[in-house]
Amino acid sequence: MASYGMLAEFASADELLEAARRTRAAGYRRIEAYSPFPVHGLVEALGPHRDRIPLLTLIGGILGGAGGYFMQWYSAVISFPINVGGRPAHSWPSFIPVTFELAVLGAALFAVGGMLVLNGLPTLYHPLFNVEAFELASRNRFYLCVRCSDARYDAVEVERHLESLDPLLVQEVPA
Amino acid sequence: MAQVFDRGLVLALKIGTLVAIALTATLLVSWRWSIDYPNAQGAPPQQPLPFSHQHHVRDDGIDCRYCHSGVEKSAFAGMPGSNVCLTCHSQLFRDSPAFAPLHASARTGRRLQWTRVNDLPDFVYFDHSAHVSHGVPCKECHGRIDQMPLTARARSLEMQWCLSCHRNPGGHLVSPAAVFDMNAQLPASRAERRAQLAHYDVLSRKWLTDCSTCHR
Amino acid sequence: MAKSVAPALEPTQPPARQTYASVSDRIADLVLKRRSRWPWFLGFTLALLCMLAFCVACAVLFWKGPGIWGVNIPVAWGYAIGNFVWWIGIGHAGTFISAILLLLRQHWRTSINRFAEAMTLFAAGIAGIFPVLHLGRPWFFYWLLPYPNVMELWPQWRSPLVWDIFAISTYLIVSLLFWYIGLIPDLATLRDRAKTRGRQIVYGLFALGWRGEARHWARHQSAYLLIAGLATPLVVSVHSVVSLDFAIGNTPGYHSTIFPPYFVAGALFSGFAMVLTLAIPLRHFFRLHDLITLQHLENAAKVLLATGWLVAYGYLCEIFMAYYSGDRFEMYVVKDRLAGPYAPVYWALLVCNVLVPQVLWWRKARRNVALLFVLSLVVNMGMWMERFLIVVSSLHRDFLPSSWGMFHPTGWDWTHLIGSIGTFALLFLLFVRFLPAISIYEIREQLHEQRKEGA
Amino acid sequence: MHDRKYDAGADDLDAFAQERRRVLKLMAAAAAMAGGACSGPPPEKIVPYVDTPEQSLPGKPLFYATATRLSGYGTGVLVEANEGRPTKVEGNPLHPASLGATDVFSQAAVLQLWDPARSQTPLRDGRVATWDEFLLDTENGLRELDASRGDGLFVLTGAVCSPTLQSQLEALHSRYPGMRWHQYDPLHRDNELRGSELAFGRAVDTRYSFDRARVVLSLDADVVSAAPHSVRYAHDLASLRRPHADRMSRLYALESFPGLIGARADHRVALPPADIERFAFRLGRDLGVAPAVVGDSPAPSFEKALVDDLLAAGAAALVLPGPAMPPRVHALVHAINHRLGGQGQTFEHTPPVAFKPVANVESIRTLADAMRAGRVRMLVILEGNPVYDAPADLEFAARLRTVARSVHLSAYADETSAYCRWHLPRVHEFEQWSDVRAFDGTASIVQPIIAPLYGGHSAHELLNVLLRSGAAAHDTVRGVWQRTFGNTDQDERWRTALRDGVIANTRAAAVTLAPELAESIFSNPPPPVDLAINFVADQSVRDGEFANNAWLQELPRSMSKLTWDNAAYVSPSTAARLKIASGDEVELRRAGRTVRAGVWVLPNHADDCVTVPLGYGRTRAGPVGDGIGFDAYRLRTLDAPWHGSVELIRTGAQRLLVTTQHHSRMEGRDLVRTATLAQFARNPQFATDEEIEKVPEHTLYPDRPYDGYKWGMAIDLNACIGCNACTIACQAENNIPVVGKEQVLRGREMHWIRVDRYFHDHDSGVDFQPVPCMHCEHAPCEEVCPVGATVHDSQGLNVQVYNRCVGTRFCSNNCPYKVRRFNFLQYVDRTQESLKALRNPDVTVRERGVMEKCSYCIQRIQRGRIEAERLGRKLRDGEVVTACQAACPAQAISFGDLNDPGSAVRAAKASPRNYALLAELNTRPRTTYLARVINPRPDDTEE
Repeated sequence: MASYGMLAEFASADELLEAARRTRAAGYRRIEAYSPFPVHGLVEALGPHRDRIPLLTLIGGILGGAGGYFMQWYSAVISFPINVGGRPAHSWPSFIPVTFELAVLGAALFAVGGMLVLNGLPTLYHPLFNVEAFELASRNRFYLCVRCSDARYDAVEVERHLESLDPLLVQEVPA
Repeated sequence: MAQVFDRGLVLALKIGTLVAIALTATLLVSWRWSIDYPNAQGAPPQQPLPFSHQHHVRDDGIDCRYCHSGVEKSAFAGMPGSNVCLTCHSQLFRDSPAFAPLHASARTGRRLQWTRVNDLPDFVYFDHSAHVSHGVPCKECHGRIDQMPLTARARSLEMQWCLSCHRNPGGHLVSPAAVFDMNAQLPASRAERRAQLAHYDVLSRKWLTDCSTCHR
Repeated sequence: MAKSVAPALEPTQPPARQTYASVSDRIADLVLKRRSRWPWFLGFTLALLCMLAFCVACAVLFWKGPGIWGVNIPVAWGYAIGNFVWWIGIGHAGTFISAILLLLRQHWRTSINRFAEAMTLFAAGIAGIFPVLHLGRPWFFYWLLPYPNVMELWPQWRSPLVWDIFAISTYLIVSLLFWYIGLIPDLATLRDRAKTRGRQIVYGLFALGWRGEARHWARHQSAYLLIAGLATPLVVSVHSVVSLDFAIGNTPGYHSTIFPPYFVAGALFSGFAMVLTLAIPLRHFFRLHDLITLQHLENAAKVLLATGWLVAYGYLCEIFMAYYSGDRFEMYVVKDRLAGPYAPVYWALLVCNVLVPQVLWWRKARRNVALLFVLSLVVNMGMWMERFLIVVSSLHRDFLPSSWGMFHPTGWDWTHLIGSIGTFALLFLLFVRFLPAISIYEIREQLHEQRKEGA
Repeated sequence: MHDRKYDAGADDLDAFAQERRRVLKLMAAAAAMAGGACSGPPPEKIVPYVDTPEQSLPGKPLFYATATRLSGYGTGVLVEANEGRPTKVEGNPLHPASLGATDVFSQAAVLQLWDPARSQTPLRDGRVATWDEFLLDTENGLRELDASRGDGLFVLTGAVCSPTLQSQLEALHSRYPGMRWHQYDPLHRDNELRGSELAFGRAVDTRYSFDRARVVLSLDADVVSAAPHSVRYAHDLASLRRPHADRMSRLYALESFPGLIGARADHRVALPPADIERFAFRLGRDLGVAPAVVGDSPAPSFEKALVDDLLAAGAAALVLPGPAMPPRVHALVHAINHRLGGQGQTFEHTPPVAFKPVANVESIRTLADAMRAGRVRMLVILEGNPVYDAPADLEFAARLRTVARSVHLSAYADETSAYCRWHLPRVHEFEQWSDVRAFDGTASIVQPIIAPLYGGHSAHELLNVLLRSGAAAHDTVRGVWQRTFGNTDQDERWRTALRDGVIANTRAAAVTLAPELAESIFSNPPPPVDLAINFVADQSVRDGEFANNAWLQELPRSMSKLTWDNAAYVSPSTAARLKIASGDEVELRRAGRTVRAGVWVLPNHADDCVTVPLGYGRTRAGPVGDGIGFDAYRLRTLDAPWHGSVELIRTGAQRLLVTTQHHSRMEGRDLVRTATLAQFARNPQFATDEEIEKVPEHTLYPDRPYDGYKWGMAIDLNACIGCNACTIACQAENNIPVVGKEQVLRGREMHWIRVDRYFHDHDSGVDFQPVPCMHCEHAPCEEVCPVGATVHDSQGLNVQVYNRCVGTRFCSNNCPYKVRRFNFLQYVDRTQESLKALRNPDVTVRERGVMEKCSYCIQRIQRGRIEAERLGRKLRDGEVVTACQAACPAQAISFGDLNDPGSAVRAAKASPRNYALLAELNTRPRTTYLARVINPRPDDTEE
């Protein structure tokens, strides 16, 4: 297909939010919104969104903790049990700190890793960057993009709809 | 603004990353390899004269203890003095050029300088007598020395190798008579292993993995 | 503690005349447009020299051994461990500000969390060097890590030093992640505003192609929040573990249950002191008075005052517990601190950490920038003396009087201390030169909310 | 790469080449470094013998019986040789002066042997020469002497206790009747000799049997320290110090300088020398062997108690006169001892063991006069270093320079060598054939363990040269004993002598005598002295002959714990009076001579008295011994060999004196626990009764079982005399490096077993406490090591795995006993070949950055264990002996298997006196202590 989608530029977060709601109301499903800072409620406006990061974090934490404790238990009890100061091989109280730290580490790595993967980052090349104005998306402008992969996508229709949201400009994004 | 990264650049970056990773990996491996033991496993080092265990042990059937006389009594198995070699070689192969260093040493009293094949770090205290008296056959550490025209290191001599036996010695012990026998059969069954352990009274082998057993 | 800073919201927000564009440009241009002036170059040169001295000292150390220091038997730990604890302590305020204050919705943190986090990273990084330097055979430091090896040996998990390794590396990694994902949107801003190709590529690479898509933001925010949640117990655990290096030991003066909380409080105390030490010149030289306002400094000062009292409580507890326990060794340690050969250090640290901060009861003092700066230095010094005292004075006279001794620092001890400070300064100077010292997107967000409240 | 570099070097015309050359250089360097960093261990060589020697078994040490010398007298030792290298000295159980133990000097002998600074070539007028040149030159000398029948031939020796040397001297004398033989040893026994002449009209030696003495008084006689008989006497003394209601002896001591015997005494008074002499007079009066003397007692209560005890003990009482006491005191003491009736029981007289003993000071003076008069044609110095240690007013150096033909045989090219025409390197005891008699006359053959390392010759060989006999030393010695052995089974007896290290029935026979004192000797009692000077042998370097021995230099002196130095010792009150403090430099003046010394204020020292140890301030001792301390000999004149008066002036300067123990009080901590015999009888549990509730009964973790061997140690604080033999024996056994004065100053000495010394707060008592690793079952050090470099083995040993240690030093912090030692720098000398040969092959040599500590001599445990397993049996008690235990003269240390019901250590730990140090920490130490019991007169402790 020829293009990535139709992009509309707004001056404020509220306008973007409003535009998003109306676009979705207009029946478009594949909508993307871009803002220089997290805008409250924007995601919901774009459609149902499930946040998987917390679950991933929990999994990471459990893996890290369990793995950590197992490592200590295995090395101190199974692999090479040594009499250290008369303490038993399995001195569990001493194993707690490392277990905790590894749990935290696992959770943190999963949280960040999950965030990047789910966001598909890094994506150094992206069609949107071909749009001259889009550099303001990281400054003070707000963008709404209807993807042409949307079932109801029709360049003319979409453009008219977007114009109706009185944006600063509307422009087609080449693929 | 224009694309900072066009598709080509992105591709280049990806490839570059992979290459970098591969490079570091190879570097690490080669470094690890370079700090390994001087005499590689299986490669006979340069010796003053081409002594063949194969010939002396297999062909002539000379007992290990004839030359390595300390092996049952001392930590150090002992290396034969030139006079020991000369008990035979004052007659045999007198004029073979290979024996020149031997006769020279006997004449001048200058000692032969053999390169140690099984070289342990100085902080490891291996005791031959302890192992021999507990039924560890020569071949368990020195391999089939009777099949080596030139002597080479048969085992890694790394700590994990020592531990593998010290942790469960049963499978590595033979009857006292068979210690110096290159064809000695190692105990196969569980029962045999226990029998050997019992015979050498190493049923409690806690101390076998004590640090102090090898390090002082 | 949150209470003590909560009421001070209003004046810490950026003035209304600011716009998304203006804040973005101002902060970004500090990095992109603004040419460095002589103070920066001066500071950079000095820091560089110190860093070089540090490297030389390390080279000599590796070549000759820890004997170049004043350490001995019984005082087998000296400056190296003192510096380690001190730096780790400093490395706490950053995460505290970013994480805990974030969870507590302390919005004033936004203008100081970024460089506070950077400070944390650098401090923790430098702290991490010292335990390695301090080894007799530093080239074997990796034996403290669990990895399969031909010796079939593992770390000895009962040793607090092993806990340290894990605590500190975890802390470093988590702080780095936290700092970095906070940076991503701002890196994108820099990428988009950079004029030269080189900068576009460098910033672009680290921005990972961030576009500010709504769902990305959502995940970004929840990850950010979660890590903040994780970092909170972590930051507490790290200095607790560090304190266990001592508390686990049976040495009188080490062996004390108060140590974990006492160390954490001390960490925040010194951390906030360092925040002030950095914030004040920062806002002065970069003219950020409207972003880092007096109110920010005052809040930090209040935290300083509060944590100062916690530390003071720790001091008191030590003395009381010694007498309460009736343990003659513990009691002797206290006596030795009060009147022994290291008593001057003890009294000096009491003045620095307990007496002097009391001026912060007065609002005028809290809002007097010059005074705050001096005070922060004094506290930093005091905290270093505390670490020194804990390490050395407990060791130098323990159970058997026959083996009592003294510690006398050598030139190399000092070089390592000053050198590490220089290295820290160097990293920080580079940071403010090449990265946004204030979180741009959070300021934008704040403006936005402010507008809504305005409306 | 290097070649390429040099190719490039060929064309250094244009800048390019220069540049290229530089780059290549860098590359070459980089490559070299990379190589250095990456190459593994170098290939090791095995070098077999050409002719495998008899009974040598590489990997197994051999022990040879021989003897070491001290002031000419012998002590039997067994020398451990590994592959022919002497590495360790043990006492010879069959030898009466050793009984299996040794003193510090025997232990240090191996370092002396391997000392690279030993003289390695003859010197003629200080220039390198050869032995043959010497023979030639001497031959000329001898021809002249033949003409004069020996007039002008002078020989200087120390005390001659070698039958072979004796016979050679006799032979020389019969060949050259004009030959004059002089003896000088700076630590001479002139007073003893003169004393016996005063009492008996003849020279006799007196032997003591402390194991039979119930009451002993020492008049400044530190018989257990640094003398040829010390080891034996320490052993005998200890045997009667075990706490037994009726069999424990009581010890009285009068001393100026706090010595070892004073530290063990039940009653001790510190007096300046003159007062001790005066006290002796009063004692003589009290016991009715001397006329009444005016003046009151310097120590009344002490005197009363003492006299009562002596009289009560009668024949079981013994009075010891110190070597520094004037002859008349020795005579008086003979009278007292005979009056008490102990002859044959507590003491006996024998003809002198030494050959023709003479008064040394007189002897060296006449030699000096002869030199001044130019009567000396040839002077042969077989022993000693007179230029350094002869009485200062003899100006010996100046005299010696005038001698045409002087020969000095010595191990080091020392001060005297510098003034002699010929210096000849002397072989070490372990390199020569000789023989020597012990203090009680027992003779031993000295056999070489190793061929001379640096060439060199023995006194016997030198005398053979003068005798123009071609005989080798071995034949000479053998020949001498041939006569004694007679022709029957001659070889057998010789072999037995070599194997046993003693020659049967050569002990000097006792003679019964009765003293007769002339009244006159008691006239003019010693005049009071404002400030007395007291010359003593240094505990480590003695008269200076061990000055270049680093082990001994670094060995802390028992009382002051000073190392690497001597000092002018004064008592605290005297220091206050003179306004001086430790570390101040003072100028000592007497008889127009001055010496600058550092002051050390020492509790328990006598007031109004300065003690100056001899043996320091050497200028040609060698790299180790040169230029440290001050030379007290400069103040030692003919008229004052031991005591005199001295002036002391502060210079205002400071001297750096380093000690290994900075704090001398116990601070009320019950580290050394002491009771009187009476208290002990009342409460045998005194050592532990209040500690019991301190030991936590309950622990979170279950105790670990130790079946099999369970090693433990018990140290009897009642027996320990603080002589340091254990410390240095351990140093020799375990390859412990010396660190030098500067490092000791920083608190980095490496001794694995240290002897803590505590002065009492209220009385003048002293406690010694040897502290090795406690091998705690709940070892605090192990719990904190991050790499498991210090862990327990199944025998319950706390092992230190050097090759695993990364050097966090956490273990040392957590060790309540501070017995761990750290290699802060590269202390072990990796370059000096001869020192490598010295090291024990069974003990890892530690590199820098590694923690180390006492291992209970694990190498000995493992050797014994492997041996026992080879024989298919368990180790028996006493088969494993630690180095410290073996060396201890007082047998204070017992070591063994705690699971062996019959083991000595278990018996020791069963004693009610047994207690653990810092037990309240629940470390469960395997090393425990037996509390001290002293035996003062009941009436003065019970009030």
